[in-house]
Amino acid sequence: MTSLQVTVLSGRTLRQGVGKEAGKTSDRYRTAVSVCEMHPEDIAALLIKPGDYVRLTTAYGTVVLKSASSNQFPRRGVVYIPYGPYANQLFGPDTDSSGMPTFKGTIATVEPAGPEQFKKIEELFDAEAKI
Amino acid sequence: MTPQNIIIKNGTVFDPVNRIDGEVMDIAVSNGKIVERVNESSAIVIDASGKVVLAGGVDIHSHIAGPKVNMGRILRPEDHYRNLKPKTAVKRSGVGTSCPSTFTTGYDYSEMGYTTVFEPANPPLKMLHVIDELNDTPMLDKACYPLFGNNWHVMEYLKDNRHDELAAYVAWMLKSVKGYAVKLVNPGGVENWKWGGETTPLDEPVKHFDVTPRQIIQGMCNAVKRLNLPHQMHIHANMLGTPGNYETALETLDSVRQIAGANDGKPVIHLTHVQFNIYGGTNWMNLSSGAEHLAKYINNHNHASIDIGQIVFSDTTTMTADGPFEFKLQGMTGARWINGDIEAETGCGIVPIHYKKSNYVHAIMWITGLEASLMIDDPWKVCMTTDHPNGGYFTTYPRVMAWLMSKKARQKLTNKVNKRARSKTALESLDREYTFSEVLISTRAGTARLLGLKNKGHLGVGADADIAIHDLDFRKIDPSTTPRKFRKAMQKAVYTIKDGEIVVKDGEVVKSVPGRIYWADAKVSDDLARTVETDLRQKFQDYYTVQMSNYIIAEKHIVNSTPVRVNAEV
Amino acid sequence: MQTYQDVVCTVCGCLCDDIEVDVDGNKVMKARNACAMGTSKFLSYTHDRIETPMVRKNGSTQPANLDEAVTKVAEMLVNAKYPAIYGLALSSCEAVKVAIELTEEVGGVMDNQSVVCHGPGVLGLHEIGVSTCSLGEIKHRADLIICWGCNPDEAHPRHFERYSYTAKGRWRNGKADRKLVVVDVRQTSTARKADKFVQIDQGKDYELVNALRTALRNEQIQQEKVAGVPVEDIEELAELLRNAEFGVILFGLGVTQTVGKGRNIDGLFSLTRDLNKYTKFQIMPARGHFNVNGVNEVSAWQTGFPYGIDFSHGYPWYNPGETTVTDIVRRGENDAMLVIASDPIAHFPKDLANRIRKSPLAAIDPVHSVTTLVADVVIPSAFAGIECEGIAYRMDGVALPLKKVVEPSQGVLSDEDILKKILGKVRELKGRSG
Amino acid sequence: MADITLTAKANPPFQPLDLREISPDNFAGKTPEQIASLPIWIGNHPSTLGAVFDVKGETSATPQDLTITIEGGLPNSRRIGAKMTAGKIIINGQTGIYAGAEMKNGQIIVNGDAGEWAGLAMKGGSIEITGNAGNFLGAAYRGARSGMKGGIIVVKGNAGSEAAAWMSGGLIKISGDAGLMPGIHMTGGSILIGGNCPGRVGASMTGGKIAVVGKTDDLLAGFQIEEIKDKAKIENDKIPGPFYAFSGDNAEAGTGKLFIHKEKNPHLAGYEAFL
Repeated sequence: MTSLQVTVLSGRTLRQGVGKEAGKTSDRYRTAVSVCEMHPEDIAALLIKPGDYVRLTTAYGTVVLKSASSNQFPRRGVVYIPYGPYANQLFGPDTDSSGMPTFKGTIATVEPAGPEQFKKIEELFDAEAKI
Repeated sequence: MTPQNIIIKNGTVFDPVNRIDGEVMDIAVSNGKIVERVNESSAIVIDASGKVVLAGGVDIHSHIAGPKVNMGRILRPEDHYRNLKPKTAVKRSGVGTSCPSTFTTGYDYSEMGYTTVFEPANPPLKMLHVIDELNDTPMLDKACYPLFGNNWHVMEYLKDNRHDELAAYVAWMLKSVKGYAVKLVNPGGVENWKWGGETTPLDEPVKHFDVTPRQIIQGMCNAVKRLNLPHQMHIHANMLGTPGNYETALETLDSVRQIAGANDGKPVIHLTHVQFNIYGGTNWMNLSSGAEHLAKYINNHNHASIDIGQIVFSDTTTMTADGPFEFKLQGMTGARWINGDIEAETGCGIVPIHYKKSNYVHAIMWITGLEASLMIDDPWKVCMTTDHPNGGYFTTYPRVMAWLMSKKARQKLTNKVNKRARSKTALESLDREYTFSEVLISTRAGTARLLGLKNKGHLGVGADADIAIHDLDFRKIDPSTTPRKFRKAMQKAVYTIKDGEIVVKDGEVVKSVPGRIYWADAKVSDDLARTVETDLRQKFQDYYTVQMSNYIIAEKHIVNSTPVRVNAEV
Repeated sequence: MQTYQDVVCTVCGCLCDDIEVDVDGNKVMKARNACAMGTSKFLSYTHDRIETPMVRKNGSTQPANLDEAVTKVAEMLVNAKYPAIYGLALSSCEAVKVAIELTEEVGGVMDNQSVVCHGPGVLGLHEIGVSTCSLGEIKHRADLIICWGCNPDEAHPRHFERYSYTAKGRWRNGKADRKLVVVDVRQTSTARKADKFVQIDQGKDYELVNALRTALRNEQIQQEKVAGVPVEDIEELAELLRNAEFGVILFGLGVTQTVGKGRNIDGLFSLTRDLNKYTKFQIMPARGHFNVNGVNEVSAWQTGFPYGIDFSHGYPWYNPGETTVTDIVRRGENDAMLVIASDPIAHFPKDLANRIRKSPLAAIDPVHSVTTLVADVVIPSAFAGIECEGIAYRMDGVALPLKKVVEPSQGVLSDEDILKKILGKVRELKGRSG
Repeated sequence: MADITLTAKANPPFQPLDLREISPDNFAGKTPEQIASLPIWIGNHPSTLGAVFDVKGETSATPQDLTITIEGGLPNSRRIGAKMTAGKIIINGQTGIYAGAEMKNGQIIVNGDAGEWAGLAMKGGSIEITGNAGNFLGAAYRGARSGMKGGIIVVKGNAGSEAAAWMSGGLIKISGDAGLMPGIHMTGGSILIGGNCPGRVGASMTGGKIAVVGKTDDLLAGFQIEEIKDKAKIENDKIPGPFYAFSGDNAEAGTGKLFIHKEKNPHLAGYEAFL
């Protein structure tokens, strides 16, 4: 299967900001934070169309997101996910003893995925399962 | 709670205001005030025999709260690590040393017998922050001095010769941000620094504003006088921390001499932490003390008072609204540096410093402060401060008091300081030793008088029952010959009584009280007030990034808000 | 219909205080002057609210009364040997004060969202200090604005208009008199507005800062490119900085969350300090949560330390990396957590979120969040700045009074009042009076 | 000579264990019972050493003759051997944060991994870590501009990020790899990195020496090449090269020295044009 190695950044977006204020259980919030912005050529290289689902996998976890084409990346190989529970499936707990986890700059592989693999927020966290 | 009645029996009372100088007598307290007598059967009786009974300490100038102090706290975790203070049944936890946390500040002052501390430099735009920190500084009565020396409205009113409006604006400001007195810091120089410029001598116009520092000083001094504010203009002079700056200091004082006029000898200017402002010499290599020049001036004039800003050899933190000075200081020392400029108003700088005995400049600074204290004859004009934390922590006051009272204590340290500095000092030839009453004048009676606090700084009937009792028996302890014992006795009060309540016992806080916050409410004519408000509405839109209504601090944000109302002559 | 003037918006660190809010029948109808995020908050604050306190019983959370929930939280904190109290960046300073007192009382660790946003700026400040100013200084004087790893166009939509690039100041008439430079990995919408966009390799901020500082000293750089930027461009940028009359760097999470963390800011603060030898330069974090600065400020004045404060020995102790909640959770050292106005389960890396759930977890929040979804105790609270008053600190440290424009639902208290109840219960459980 | 052995009990607490009392200075002249009753903190809970350890052996009157052996790893420990001035501590197992912090003299051997801030603001003595060391090895307290001043730290495994921050004297030898930014802000002293380093070596250094025998990323722009040397001299050791010798960090007007192994770092060959 086609896959790429990319660097994952997470960050704030206006849609995430607006969605957050509209409510964390809102569809608006979920769609705002479950997107993976990519360079158009990276999307093409995966043989998918913008809006198709992709799976990202890092040393720390994996998550399925909706791809989106972005013209914000002058170079290929960097993808962007808004802050939130989806992005955080991919990041490690280490802080370099600074308190701050590395929310920007984790290496991931990205590959096409089917829409059925996409999870809703509540499916990422099993509310009933008290560990 | 029901107020306590207290009788302090057989204490040795020192009360310079009421000319009591070591008389054994009783002091009675009721309803938070000192009274003639109370019914002994229903009163708490404190046996003060062999101890001194004093008015609580009144600090005229100590940086204890506000945005700059808090930046200092955030800058210096390593400083806090030296003095971590656990919570007790009464006290909240905190940290001490040069930038103590608010609760600790209150406790440490109170345990040292101080009951009133005024925070001397606050950006009006951030006064809500200052007030909220003071709300969290227990045990003490407090007040703030908002900064005016680089304020755009001030400079514009002055340029347009609108002196009435200026006075009314000052009144509006104090009332709006709950300030008590007017503070000027490096007038004009900080505005210049906002373009990267330098501190200026008195007659160089401020960039873009076409007024000079001298005009600002004179204009503000006049405004303060016409408003009848309880404290005179409080000024940190231009050229601070510069060799040869004593000339600017004297010029500053002299520039307002005429304003005093027939003002019943009441001072119109308070030159603060003079130690930093009265250097001789032309560069750092030949720096010298200019204390004798200042002393001569102060001894010959009655319109000015000063506080010292004594340095104490230690690792401390300098912090001031004088941004350009701190920039220079970091350039010289390479230490960490914080700068914080405030729109349309003022600036701020912070640099940690370690005053070392072996350092020529630091030794000269130490000598300069003590020389000034000893060469000025009238203790009512001299307030003992360390400009906490600029010269040293307020907890070192007893050490400074000991230097003032003991030639032996001074000599012991003089023997250890930089030899070249020692060779240039007159300090060793000064035999004066403060009497205990003189120390009390410069730490409470005089400071209270200069601050216009009629009910503080003394133990007369009607005074606030803010009282310190120290374990100091002059039959056993001679401060001149046994300064260490004196210092120890002054470090921790046996009792501190705040507003008639015992808050410290045996040097430990036993009860936490909030204290009050004073601010000046000067009544100006309605017409003038309206004119100024109209002006300000426009100026707020143009100059500030906050709305005028959000700039004004509602009294509900203040714990024990205590306005001091005065009638202005405008 | 009532209109409230000069209302402070409680979304981002800009704390715009010129919002006009129309209220009709205890409902916000309109919020004029607000940006998209602000409008969304003022108009949607009723959405997604937590209706009632919830307590986990037999595996699932069930509605409970407030006293029961408060008691549960108090018990959880009192029984813990190393509890953490986290959040408050979306609350008032009054609530922060009670939270500090509560943490001190239970000997826990108090941390706030700066640990995952601008905490590294504090670490840089410890090392170097910082030259900064209030926002109005930028508005009046700045002729050069550098956005380094921040995207005000999306994260602080009114920053440019009110305080910086397009604002009309005393000596700068909007953007005609200013240059905007954006340093970023992505060509963000802010970058598209810039006069100059410096695109750097991800994770190489420190390298670029170091090169700029070297160029500023006129030292030779013996490399062709640094951080993906040609050295000639770096030297040109250094000249641009040096020749500004008044420059300001606004930095964001693009630098604080990238490898190097606090050291990136150490570098940026050093650069700003160095630039002041040549001209006037300032730097300021573009803070996200509306009162994250307030939590730091109140914490600093009450304890000496701005975040990550450990009261376990009775006195405040601080060392990010040791006492920060992320690291404590990573090492598995905490045994209870109370979250106030925050959503760490959504905003911490997955592994930390899972570890938080291993010990008792309580959440106080006006609205449902991922954290309230998995918490053992949930207490609904009122929105600071809409349903209750309080003080908040703008990104430049200006304190502003938050307004109450509508009444909260029956029985819903402010964070401050809920925390006071918990503190009271804790003291009761510890057999002491307040 | 005397030996005291502390054996960690089964199922130790997982909350932070403040063990700053464990040092020969505090143990000297005390019986095992007295040692067992020395105060510790388990999180916010005051306790005693005896609650966590079985204490056996005998002590000497003075710390210099005393060896304390700790059996069992306590990754959540804090400050073992802090401020010690004499004697020896052997830790057989993992140790937590601040091992040997502010140590003045004596010896600590960790047969295992050490957590962050080992040898924090150390003034003298020696620490040997046979496993890996965490971040901030031999570094400074937050805000303090003085890290390790003297003594020696030897790490057989890898070290974390920001080793030797604000170091002004002494020696750190890391046999394995170092994390980012070794020697940041250092003003003196020496660091030898036997393995690789991901980068930012000597950031903002103004003095001192760092040698990297393995690979590293591009150097910071503030370093300029001075020469190619056959050997790098680190304290008394001559490390065989050849090394590119750099000086910097010029961003900080520094005069520190970097020695980067020439053959392991061919990507630095471009610097030769500046010789």
